[in-house]
Amino acid sequence: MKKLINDPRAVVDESVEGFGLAHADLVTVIAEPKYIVRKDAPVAGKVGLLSGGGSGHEPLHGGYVGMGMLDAAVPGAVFTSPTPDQILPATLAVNSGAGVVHIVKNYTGDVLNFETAAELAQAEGVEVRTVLVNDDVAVEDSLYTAGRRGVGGTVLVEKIAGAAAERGDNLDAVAAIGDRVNQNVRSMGVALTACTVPHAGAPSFVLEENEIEIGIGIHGEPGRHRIPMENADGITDRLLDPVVSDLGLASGDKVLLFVNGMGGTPQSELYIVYRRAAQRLAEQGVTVARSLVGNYITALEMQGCSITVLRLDDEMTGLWDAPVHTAALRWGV
Amino acid sequence: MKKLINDPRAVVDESVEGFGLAHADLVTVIAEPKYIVRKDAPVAGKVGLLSGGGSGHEPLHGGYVGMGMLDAAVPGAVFTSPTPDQILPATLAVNSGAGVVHIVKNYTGDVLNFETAAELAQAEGVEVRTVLVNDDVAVEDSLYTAGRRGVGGTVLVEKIAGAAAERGDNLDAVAAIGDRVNQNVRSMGVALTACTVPHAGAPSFVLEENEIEIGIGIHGEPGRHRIPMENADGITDRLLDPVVSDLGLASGDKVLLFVNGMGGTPQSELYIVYRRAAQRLAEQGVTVARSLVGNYITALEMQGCSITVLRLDDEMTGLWDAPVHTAALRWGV
Amino acid sequence: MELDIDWALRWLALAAEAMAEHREELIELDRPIGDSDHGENMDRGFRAVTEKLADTVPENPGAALKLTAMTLMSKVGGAAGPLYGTAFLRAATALGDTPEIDAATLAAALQAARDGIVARGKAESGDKTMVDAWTPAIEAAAGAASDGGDVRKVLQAAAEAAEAGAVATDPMLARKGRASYLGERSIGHRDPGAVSSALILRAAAKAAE
Amino acid sequence: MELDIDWALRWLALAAEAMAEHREELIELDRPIGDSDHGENMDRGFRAVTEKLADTVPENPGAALKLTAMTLMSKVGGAAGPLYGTAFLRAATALGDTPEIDAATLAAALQAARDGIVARGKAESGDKTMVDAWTPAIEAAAGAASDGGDVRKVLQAAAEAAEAGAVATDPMLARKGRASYLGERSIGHRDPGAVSSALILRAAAKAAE
Ligand SMILES: Nc1ncnc2c1ncn2[C@@H]1O[C@H](COP(=O)(O)OP(=O)(O)O)[C@@H](O)[C@H]1O
Ligand SMILES: Nc1ncnc2c1ncn2[C@@H]1O[C@H](COP(=O)(O)OP(=O)(O)O)[C@@H](O)[C@H]1O
Ligand SMILES: [Mg+2]
Ligand SMILES: [Mg+2]
Ligand SMILES: [Mg+2]
Ligand SMILES: [Mg+2]
Repeated sequence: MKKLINDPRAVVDESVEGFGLAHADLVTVIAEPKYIVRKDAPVAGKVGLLSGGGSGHEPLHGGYVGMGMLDAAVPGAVFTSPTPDQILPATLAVNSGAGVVHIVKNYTGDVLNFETAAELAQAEGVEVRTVLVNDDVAVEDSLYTAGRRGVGGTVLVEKIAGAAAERGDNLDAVAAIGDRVNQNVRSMGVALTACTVPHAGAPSFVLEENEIEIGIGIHGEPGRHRIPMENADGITDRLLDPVVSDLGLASGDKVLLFVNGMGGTPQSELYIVYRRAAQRLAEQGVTVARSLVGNYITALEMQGCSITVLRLDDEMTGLWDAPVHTAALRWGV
Repeated sequence: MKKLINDPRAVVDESVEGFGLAHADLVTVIAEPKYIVRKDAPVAGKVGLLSGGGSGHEPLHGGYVGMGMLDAAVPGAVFTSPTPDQILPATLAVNSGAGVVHIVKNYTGDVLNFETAAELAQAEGVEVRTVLVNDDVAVEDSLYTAGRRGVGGTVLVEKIAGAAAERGDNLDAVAAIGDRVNQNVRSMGVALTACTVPHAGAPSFVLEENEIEIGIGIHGEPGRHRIPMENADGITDRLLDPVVSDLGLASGDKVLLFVNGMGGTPQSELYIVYRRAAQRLAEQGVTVARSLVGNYITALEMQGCSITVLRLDDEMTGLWDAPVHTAALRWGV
Repeated sequence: MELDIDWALRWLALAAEAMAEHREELIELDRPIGDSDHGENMDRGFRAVTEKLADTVPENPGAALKLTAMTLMSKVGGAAGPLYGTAFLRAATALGDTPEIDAATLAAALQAARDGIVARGKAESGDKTMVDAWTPAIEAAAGAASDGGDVRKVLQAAAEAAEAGAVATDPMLARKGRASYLGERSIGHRDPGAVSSALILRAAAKAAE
Repeated sequence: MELDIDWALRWLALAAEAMAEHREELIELDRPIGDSDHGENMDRGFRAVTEKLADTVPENPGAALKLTAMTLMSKVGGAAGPLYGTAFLRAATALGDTPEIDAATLAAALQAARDGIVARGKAESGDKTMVDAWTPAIEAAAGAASDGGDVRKVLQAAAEAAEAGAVATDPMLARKGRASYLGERSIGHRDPGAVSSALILRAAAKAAE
C-alpha cells in the first residue's frame, strides 16, 4: 500500500484540514466533532441541506458544500458512516429555522446514524426530512437485500435539491424534488482494480490481470459478478443497458448522462465510455441534454467507472443549470 | 494492462470524440487532422491562444479550451507531441487577424513540431509568438540537458495568458504575460506508481512496493532519483523545498499553490499534501492567496502528485480570477 | 455471586483488549463480504470507551453501560455503531441503577440488548448478522438462569452460544447489511459482527471468572 | 550500378517492414530513458508512408524521399518526427530530380540528411542521439565513395557504421532529448533513435542488394 498519507488513522482529519485550508473562502471546517459547513451558514430563511457518509469518495460530500448545493457535509472514517454526534451539530449549524434536509445514501450504517441524528435534532425542535438515495441497479431491491445502494445519483440529488433550497423552496418542496431526482436516476459501476482502505492496509478484493468486477459499489465491496476483461464499448453496454431498462427510458426522453470515475481512471478513458454511452442513447432516440464526466463520487484509488442516467424534466434541468459554487462543482458564478 | 479502451491505437481518437460529444456547447472537434477548437473561434479582434502536446495529460489541453483560456488544443498520440499538419490548421482556425500565441511545453518533440508549424503559419501571413513553459525544477537547466520540462505551470500560463487575450491584450502583451507567469512558476513531482502507455502495454518503469520516484515528469519517464517510501509530509517537503528555493520566495510574497494529481491519486491524498505545503509556506511568511487542488495535468493513471507554486502579482491575480469557461476550469460565468 | 461495577469495568476493559487483539481478524472477515472496516470501527470505539472510563467513574453497572452506549454511538459509525449503541443503551436501561446484578436480571438485560439490535436493524435470525450471535446467546442465558445457574454460568452459556452462533453464520446467505449485496457470494464467509458480538460476550464471561 | 526509383521504393518498403518488426524493441529501448513511444511513432509513420505510396507513384528517388519527409513530419510527432522529416527533406533536396543516383551523389545526400538532423536538433556527437548513428554513417559513406566504391558499397558502409554507432551510444551520458533528464542514469542504455536510424540505413543497403 503506497499512499500519500502520514498516519492511516489521521487520513480523514488531515485531508479535511487541507480541504479547509484550500477552500477557506467557501467553507469552515469544524474539527471536533468533524463536519464541513458553508461559510455563511445558516443562510437566513433557506432550508438547510446536509449530507454525509464514509470518507474515501471525494469530492463527495465536502466538495459540494457551498452556494447552490450543500450547507454541510459530515465525513465519517474511510468507508464508515459518520456518527450522530457529528450529524446533530452539523444539522443545528445549518438550520435557519426553515428546517433541514438530510440526503442519505442507502447503506445500513448511514441510515441508522442519520436516523438517530434526525430524532435528536427533532427533539431539539429542528424539523428534518430525509431523502434516501438508492440508485444502484446492481443491487436487487428486495426483501433479501439491504436495498439498492446510493451511488452516482447522490451528486445529482445534491445539486438539484441544493438549487431548489437556494431558490427558496420550503422544507417539503426541497425534500420532494430530492425524491423526484432519486426516482428518476439509476446507476451501475465497474471496477478494473480494487482499492485499499488505509487502515486495512490491503486491497478489499483481488482482481486478476484479466478480470473485472461488474456492479461494484463505492466502498471497495465486491460487485455482483466477475467477468473476463472486455473492451470499453462492451463494458459500457453492460453498465448502460440495465440502467436504461430499469429507468424504462423511451424514445423522446431527455436525460443527463453522467460518467463517473472511481478515482484511479484517467479522464481520457471516461470520455471513451461517454462516447459509447452517448451514441447508444442517441440510437434509442434518447436526447442527452446535459453531461457530467469526471471523478465526482469515488472509491479511493479504484480504477473503474460508473454510468448514471437521470431522466430530466424542465424543472430538474433548470435546477441543474442554476448557479453553484462549491469546491468541486461550479458554474454561473 | 487493464484500461477502459477499445483499440490501443484508437484511444486518442475515441476519447477526443467523446470529449466533443460531452462538451458540444464549448468546443468543436476536428477529426482529421485532429484538433479541438473553441466553438466561436476565431473570436473577432482577439489574439488566438493555442496549446497542445502529447495526449495522456487530460484535462490538459482540451479541457482548457473555451472562453478565457485556450482557443484551440492540439492533441498528439499518447505522450507524443502533435505534428505540424495539425498545429498549422488549428493556428489558422483561431487567427482572427490579431495573431496567435503558441504555448509550448519544453520538450524536444513539442518544440520542434511547434517551431515548424509556426514557420508555416508565418509563411501564410499569421503572426505567431511562442511562450515556452519550463517550470520543472527536477531537471537541471544546463548545457547538459534538453532544459527544464514544462509541467504544472502550463495550466497557470494557459489560464492567465488566456484571460489577458480575452480582455483584449495584443499579441506581444499576451506572450509577455505568458512569459512572466513562466518566469514566476516552478514545479516538482513524485510518482508512487508508473503508468502504462496503451500502445506500449507495459508500465514505463517499475517501482517496488516500498519505492517512490522523485522528480518525475508527466510522461511516465523516470525521475531524478528513487528513494524508499516516505510519509506525505516528508514527500511534500522534498517537492516544495526545491520549488521555494529555486523561486527565491521571501517572506511577504503572495503565491498560488497548486497541488496536482497525476491521475491515479485520490483527492483526499492531494489535500493531505496541500495541508503540509500550505503550513510550510505560512511558516516562511509566504501568503497562499490562491489555490488549486486536483487532477489538472496528469500522466494517465499514475499515482503521485506535483506541487506548483506561482509567485503572484496583482495583475496575475486579477487575470487568474477573471471568468473562465472550459470543460475543466470554470468560474465567474 | 452477583455482578457489580467492578465486573462491568473489567468487562469493558477486556472487551477493549479483545477488539484491539482481534482488530485485524475482524477487518479480514469484513473484507470478502463487507468493506474491511469492522475491526477498525470496533477498536476505535472501545479505545474511546477506555479513554472515557479513565476520566469518569460510573457508579453502577447500568451507568457504565450507558456511557459505553453513548461512546460507541459516537465513535464507531457504520452499521455496528448504532446497533451496539442501542444494545448497550437498552441493557443499561434494563439494569437501571442496581448496584448488584443477579442471574435473572442479567438474562433480562441481555435480552433487552438483543431486542434493541433487532428493533434498530430489523434483521431476523438467519440473515447472517450479529443477531445470529445474540439470539442463541440470550436463549442460552435465559436457560441457564431458569436452571438456577449463577451469573457466571449465565455469562458462560451466553458466550458459548454466541461463539457457536457466529460459526453458524458461515453457510448463511446474507439478507441484511452490506453483505446482502453479494447475494449467493456471501455464503461461506463468517459474519464479522457476529464474531465481535461473541468476543464481547466472552469478555463479559471472563470478567466474572 | 546506380540507384533509381525502384530502389527508393524498395528501401521505403523495407524500412516500413523493419519498423513494424522492431516496433516492440524500439518501445523497449525508449522505456528506461524515454517515454516508451519511439517504436510506435516510427511504425505509425512508416505505415503512413506505405499507404501514401500505394496511392502516389513518385517519379524519381528525390520525389519519393520528399513524400516520405512530409509523411513522417505529419505522422510521427515527438522529437523523431521533425528530425527524420528534416533528414529526408534535405536528402530529397540534395537529390533534386535525378533519376539515377551514383555513389558520390548518394554520399552527399546522406550528408545532407545528417546535417538536417543536426541543424534541427542541435545535438553534437556523443550526446547519445540519432546523430551518433548518422555521423559515423556519413563518414563511412564518404570514405567508401572516395575509395571508388559503388552505391552498394556506400550503403553497406553507412549501415554498418550506423549499427556500430548505435551500439556505441550505450555508455554515453545523454545531453539531448528526453533521456537527458536522467543525467547519469541514462548511461548503460542504447539510444532508440540511433537504433531506428541504423535500421533505416540497413534497409537502404538491403534494397540495393
Ligand atoms: N440490519 C442489521 N441488523 C443487525 N446487524 C447488522 C445489520 N446490518 C449490519 N449488521 C452487522 O454489522 C456488521 C458490519 O459492521 P461494520 O462493518 O462496522 O459496518 P458497515 O457495514 O457499515 O461497514 C455486520 O457484520 C453485521 O453483523
Ligand atoms: N536534439 C536531438 N537531436 C537529435 N536527435 C534527438 C534529439 N532529441 C531526441 N533525439 C532522438 O529522438 C529519439 C526519441 O524519439 P521519440 O521517442 O520518437 O520522441 P520523444 O522523445 O519525443 O518521445 C531519441 O532516441 C534520439 O535519438
Ligand atoms: Mg463501513
Ligand atoms: Mg514521446
Ligand atoms: Mg464494514
Ligand atoms: Mg519517446
